[in-house]
Amino acid sequence: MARNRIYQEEEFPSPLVQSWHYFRQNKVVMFGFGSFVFLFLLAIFSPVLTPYSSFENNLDHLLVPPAWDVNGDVSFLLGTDNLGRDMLSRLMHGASLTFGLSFVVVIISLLIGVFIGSISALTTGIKSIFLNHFLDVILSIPSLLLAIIIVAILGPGLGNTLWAIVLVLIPQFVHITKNAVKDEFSKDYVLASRLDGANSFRILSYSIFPNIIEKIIRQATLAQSAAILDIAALGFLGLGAPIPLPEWGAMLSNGLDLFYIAPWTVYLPGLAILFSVVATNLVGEGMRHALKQSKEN
Amino acid sequence: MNLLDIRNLSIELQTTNKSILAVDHVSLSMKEGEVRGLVGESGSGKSLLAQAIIGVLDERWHVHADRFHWRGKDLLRLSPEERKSIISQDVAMIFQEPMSCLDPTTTIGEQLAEAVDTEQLSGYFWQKNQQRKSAAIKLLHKVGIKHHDQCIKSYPHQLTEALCQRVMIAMALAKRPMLLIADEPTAAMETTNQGQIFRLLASLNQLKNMSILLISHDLENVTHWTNNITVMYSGQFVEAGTTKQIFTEPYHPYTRALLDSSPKANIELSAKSRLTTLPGSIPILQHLPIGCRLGPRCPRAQQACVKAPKVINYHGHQVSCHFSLKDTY
Amino acid sequence: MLTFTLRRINLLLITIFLLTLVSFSLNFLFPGDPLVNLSGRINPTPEQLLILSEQYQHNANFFIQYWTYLQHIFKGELGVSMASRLPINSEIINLLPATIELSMTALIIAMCIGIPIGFIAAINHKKITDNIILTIAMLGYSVPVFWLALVAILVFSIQLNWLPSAGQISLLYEIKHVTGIQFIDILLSDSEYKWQAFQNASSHIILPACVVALAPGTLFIRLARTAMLDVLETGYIRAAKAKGLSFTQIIYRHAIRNALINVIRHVGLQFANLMTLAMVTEVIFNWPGIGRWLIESIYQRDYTAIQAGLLVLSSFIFIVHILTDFIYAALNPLARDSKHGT
Amino acid sequence: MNKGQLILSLIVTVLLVSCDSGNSTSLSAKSIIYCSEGSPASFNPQTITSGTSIDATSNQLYDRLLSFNPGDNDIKPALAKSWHVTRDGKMITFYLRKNVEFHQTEYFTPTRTFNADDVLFSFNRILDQNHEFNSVAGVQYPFFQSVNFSSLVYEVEKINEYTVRFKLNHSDSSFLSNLASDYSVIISAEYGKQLSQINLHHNIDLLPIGTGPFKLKEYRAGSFIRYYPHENYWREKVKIEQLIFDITPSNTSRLTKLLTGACDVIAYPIATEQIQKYSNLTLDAVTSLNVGYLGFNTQKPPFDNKLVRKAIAFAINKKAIIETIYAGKADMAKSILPKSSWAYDDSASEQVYSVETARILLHEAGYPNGFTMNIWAMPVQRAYNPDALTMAKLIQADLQKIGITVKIISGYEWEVFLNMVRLGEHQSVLLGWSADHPDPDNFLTPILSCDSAGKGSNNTQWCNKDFDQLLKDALQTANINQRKKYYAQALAIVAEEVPLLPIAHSKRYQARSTDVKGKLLNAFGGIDFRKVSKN
Repeated sequence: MARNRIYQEEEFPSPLVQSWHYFRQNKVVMFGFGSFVFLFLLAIFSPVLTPYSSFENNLDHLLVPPAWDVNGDVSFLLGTDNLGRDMLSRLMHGASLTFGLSFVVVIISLLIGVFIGSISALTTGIKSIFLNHFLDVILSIPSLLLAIIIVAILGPGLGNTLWAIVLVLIPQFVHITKNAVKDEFSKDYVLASRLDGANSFRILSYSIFPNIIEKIIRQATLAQSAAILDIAALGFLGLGAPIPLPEWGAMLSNGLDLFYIAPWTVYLPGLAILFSVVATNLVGEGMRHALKQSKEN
Repeated sequence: MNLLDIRNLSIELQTTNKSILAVDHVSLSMKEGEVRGLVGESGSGKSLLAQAIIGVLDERWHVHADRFHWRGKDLLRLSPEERKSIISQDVAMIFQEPMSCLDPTTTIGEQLAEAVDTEQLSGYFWQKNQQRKSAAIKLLHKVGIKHHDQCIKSYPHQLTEALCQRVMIAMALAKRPMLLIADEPTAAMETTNQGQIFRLLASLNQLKNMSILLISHDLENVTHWTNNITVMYSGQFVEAGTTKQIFTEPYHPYTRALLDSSPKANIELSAKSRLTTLPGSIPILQHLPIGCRLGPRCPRAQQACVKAPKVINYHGHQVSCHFSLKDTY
Repeated sequence: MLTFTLRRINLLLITIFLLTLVSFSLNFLFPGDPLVNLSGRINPTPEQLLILSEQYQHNANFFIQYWTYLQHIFKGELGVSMASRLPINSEIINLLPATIELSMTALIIAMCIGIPIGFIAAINHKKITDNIILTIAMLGYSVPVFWLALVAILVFSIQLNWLPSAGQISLLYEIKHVTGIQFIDILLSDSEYKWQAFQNASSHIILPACVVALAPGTLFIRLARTAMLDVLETGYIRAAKAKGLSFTQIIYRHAIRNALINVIRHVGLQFANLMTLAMVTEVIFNWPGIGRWLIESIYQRDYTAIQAGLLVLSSFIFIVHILTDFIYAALNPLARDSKHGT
Repeated sequence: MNKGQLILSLIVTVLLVSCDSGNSTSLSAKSIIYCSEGSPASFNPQTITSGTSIDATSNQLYDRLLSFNPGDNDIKPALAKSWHVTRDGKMITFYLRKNVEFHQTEYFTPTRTFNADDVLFSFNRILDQNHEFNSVAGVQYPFFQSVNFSSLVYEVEKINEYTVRFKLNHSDSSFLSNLASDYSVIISAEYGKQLSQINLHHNIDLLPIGTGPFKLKEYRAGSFIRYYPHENYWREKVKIEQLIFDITPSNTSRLTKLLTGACDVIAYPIATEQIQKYSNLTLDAVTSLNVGYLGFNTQKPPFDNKLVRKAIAFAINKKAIIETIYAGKADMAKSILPKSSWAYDDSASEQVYSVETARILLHEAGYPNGFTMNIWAMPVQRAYNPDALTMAKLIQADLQKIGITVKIISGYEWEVFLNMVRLGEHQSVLLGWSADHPDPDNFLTPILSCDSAGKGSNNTQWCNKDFDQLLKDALQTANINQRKKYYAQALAIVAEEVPLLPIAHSKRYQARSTDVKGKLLNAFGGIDFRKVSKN
């Protein structure tokens, strides 16, 4: 008997599309996402876009205040620092250092962390107990302290800072992947495909990853805001980016001595960090919200 | 006089882009000393209805009714606070999963004592604590828990499900309610425990003349313990009548189908034959059919079913169907 | 409760063991000769090195070396600082209390302000108050702490001149170092300016503690909000409503306690974060704590100090971790009895 | 509920804070807090050269036999009432002041007043290799080594209780100035004896006993020094009850502390123009004989090559540095000697800025493609270099133009930095020198002589016999014109060899609250709180 379709046709979009649908609905989150994309593009194209070199000293224009100040100069929109370098150019260049590198750092640690995490989720017994405890220990050490220790071992410098932050972030990804994979593994659909004869690797790649990818992406946004703050903090403490590089934290610490004469050298990098972290957090927050909603319905 | 008289109660769920009518014009009435069963598949809005009566739905749910009388008082004319105080004074409810309805961080004794009505206590405030405690112990005795000492000191997770349900009943009894709403009180219980709980409820009904609204998805089980039954389907009123009427001469195709699907009720069923079931499943809230919601599944459905049927009363046996089975008997 | 305690103590021991192992392996990871690093001198004499090599069994195998290292740690010998040439354990004893004072004050501020605000937000879920609180919380944990500290100094110290900008107490007051926790020391001292000193110390701790508290505080807002929302949706709250308790009664008797328990579970994890913030804040506020000392040790390449600082700080964090577990267990009957600790 | 108690106690605390009573102002009126830029390495100026340590110790804790007259920098009596120099300049007799008391502290109670034994003890410690206090805890005497004190002084002789005689191997025209400098302090022989009995010799430099206006009450490393006045001080009594050195290495923190009133006086202020805008603050400036320079480690390649050093000298735009770092307020250095020194030679040729010449020289030296080097930038502010880090950045940019990549090293604590530089860890270093007395020898000998190379203040490790000989010759004659000639020749050698590149001579600045009265800064040496008072 041919049955009429009485219910409206149900279209079930994939989880990611569904999340994106919910994600798009929140205006604030979309603003954050826009800022995130803006920063991302800035990070890639800043060398082409900067009006001035961010290293060249311009000794004729020392400590010019931002353009809106009475003494400001329109050609230096955000003013200059104590060596006459254009703040705008430096901040733009800084976007690729602080923000861009944090992105790279997160990607690297995500790949390594997810790999270790999924392997460790499949192991049991003494190995997994040891790994658990070891992760607990690493997670109990403050991330900045850990990064500082690693920088102390490797020596200061931007590259070493990045490796340190990668190493710090890996355990978090391992932790979240391991828990997520374990949770999924205990679910019935995994049992079903196991009964179908799928091996662990197949289950991981076909059944589990599509279901935990959102969790991992969310952790990645958290990790990125932490990475931005850590890169900046290490730069601020003088352990990160070497001197002429306009990393935002390092710029801020450079401006420290000028705090009372040229406050913009302190405010602007700080605001830049704040802006990028807020953008990242908004994206993460929106993603969390979208996930929650798509789960509820 | 009717204890409770509800006409055309609707419950709407307000979501971001649309509103869903989860309970659609349901009427319900209760007499004093009556045990009424409220039956329907899971998701048919029974629990919602109960929670709407007791007033514990949160603000996402909007409740309307044409009439909402409690012992002759029109509750709709009262302010929410007054309504709440009257209801909470006279109506008590026990929930599906007793374990999750007890605060896990507070001892049973404290939670019981909290439920004891202050007005029932006499004496000075320093005596009250002691009185509360003894009242709590008495309540435990009433529901058949004899080892009250241990029970009072326990936390909910240390007790069994059945004990928790007894505690819930004890708590419900603390106010000496006129009406007890039992929302699937035996949902996750062993059969032996189920019997105990039902017997306890029955004895309460007989000894204290307490009305009980027994909510269940199991029509057959309910018939043992109730005088009257109301059947719901997908948020709509289906049929109401005495247990006998419903059990022997159901007028609504849905009730018929429910009975047919139960091997015990279906005495004529020949051995090894199939149980009759309705095709399809209960619709999800987002995609409710218009008119009679049973329509798409109903074996007797016709074009008229796209309109919601009116309730027809045959000597107290109410049915809501365009093509009732009355004539087939 | 006994099994719970034993499990926690077991966990603590294993963790401390792993921490010492990490710290010990730093010996080999740090640049430079481990013995020279231990000597606390830039150019130690061969005799000194020989003595050290003897003390730390440097020529023996790995396990014996580790064992001697452990023995030294349990004797409280953490080596000599290269920068100040003082024994590190005495430096840490001097500095750690200041850090404890700052971080604990910050923790208390963060909890006392963050948790109630989170509850308020949850109670006003999806209303304007909730949105405002959420926005502030979002900004709060996005602010880089060093920048916040600078702005706080500029506003509250320089422009408004309300609060001092640096140090634990004005150096005018001569307080004897007994416990290292300034407030206790002041109360123990017999200075004629005791109460002025107390006020002074209080005014000194407010600004750094608030700066440290901001990010964890906003996290507590979010945690408390989520916990409260979860609790408000549970069956027992509905049951309590059905019982006829008023909204305030429900909040005070049932909701707060259950939500609080869920928040406290996270305090331990937040504490590590808080310590990180405290380290940076100590630098800016000239707080004589272990964080500032540790960061300065990195500038000096004072590896022995870094190693010891890592060990002490992480153990401290872990002990706080375990303590919050105990508090959680004391409040939550479920956790106490469960055979498998969380 | 304990949360309620917590909130209550917080409120109480806040209330307590807000109702600050007036009593504390009386305490602050009797105390001076000086925000210094670093920790002292030792409490005995004999053993150090860093200005930070001198500031913290020399004038506060100790007296010298002689001192400088603040007005004209003439030598005037101090612990020595008067002195007599023989005609050949080889014997100097000091007649000592009576009834000068040493500090009485928790760790030492003097039983006698200052006498000749203390002078002998103080100087024999430096001179006599076998003296029991000579190498306590591995100390050295960098200043005395740099002026070759032990080969100069043949003997210190006690004539009677209050008379001592210095016998010199040869005459030395800077000898009296050296004795008046901040390093030549008098320490207590009796204290030394006490320490040697309890076998705690190293305490002599850690728990100081002197005759100065203040005595040490408490020192917390890296944090603060608390001094109490010396009750029985032989000169005018000190007017304050406490002197506190608040050790604040961060420039911004020091200024912040001054602005918030946490400090009364701060060393080496930044944002000097800004300070002048505040009515309750004053900015002191004193002309100080100093030079800020870029020193090359002449023992390490590529700076063992004269041409490389010269190339760098040509490549650095000193004028830009003066404008940027010193806000144009310093003199560009032609040579090591500042204009105000009497040996200053105006005719000497000026170092020009020429990138082209630099490139050619670099090519000649065999580095056509440049190389990578490090610059150690001193971590503290000094008069001669208020911001070494920024200066290093400018030099970094300058040298980039001739293909040299510069790594800037900073962050070390001051004393550690000096120590590392002394050990020759650096390739080049931004440092400087403040004169301890007006004699030009005090510029040349400490920073460039062979004797101070590697152990004293000569961080270039440069040793040139001809140069040393000229300095020695200059010291042995009392004829000013003759000396000028010798120094001009010596400076010519320096200009040719370029072991260091002099950059600027600047004033020393200090900012204080207007409440603080009295002169604090001297043209030479450290800060002096003896006459300070507060309203």
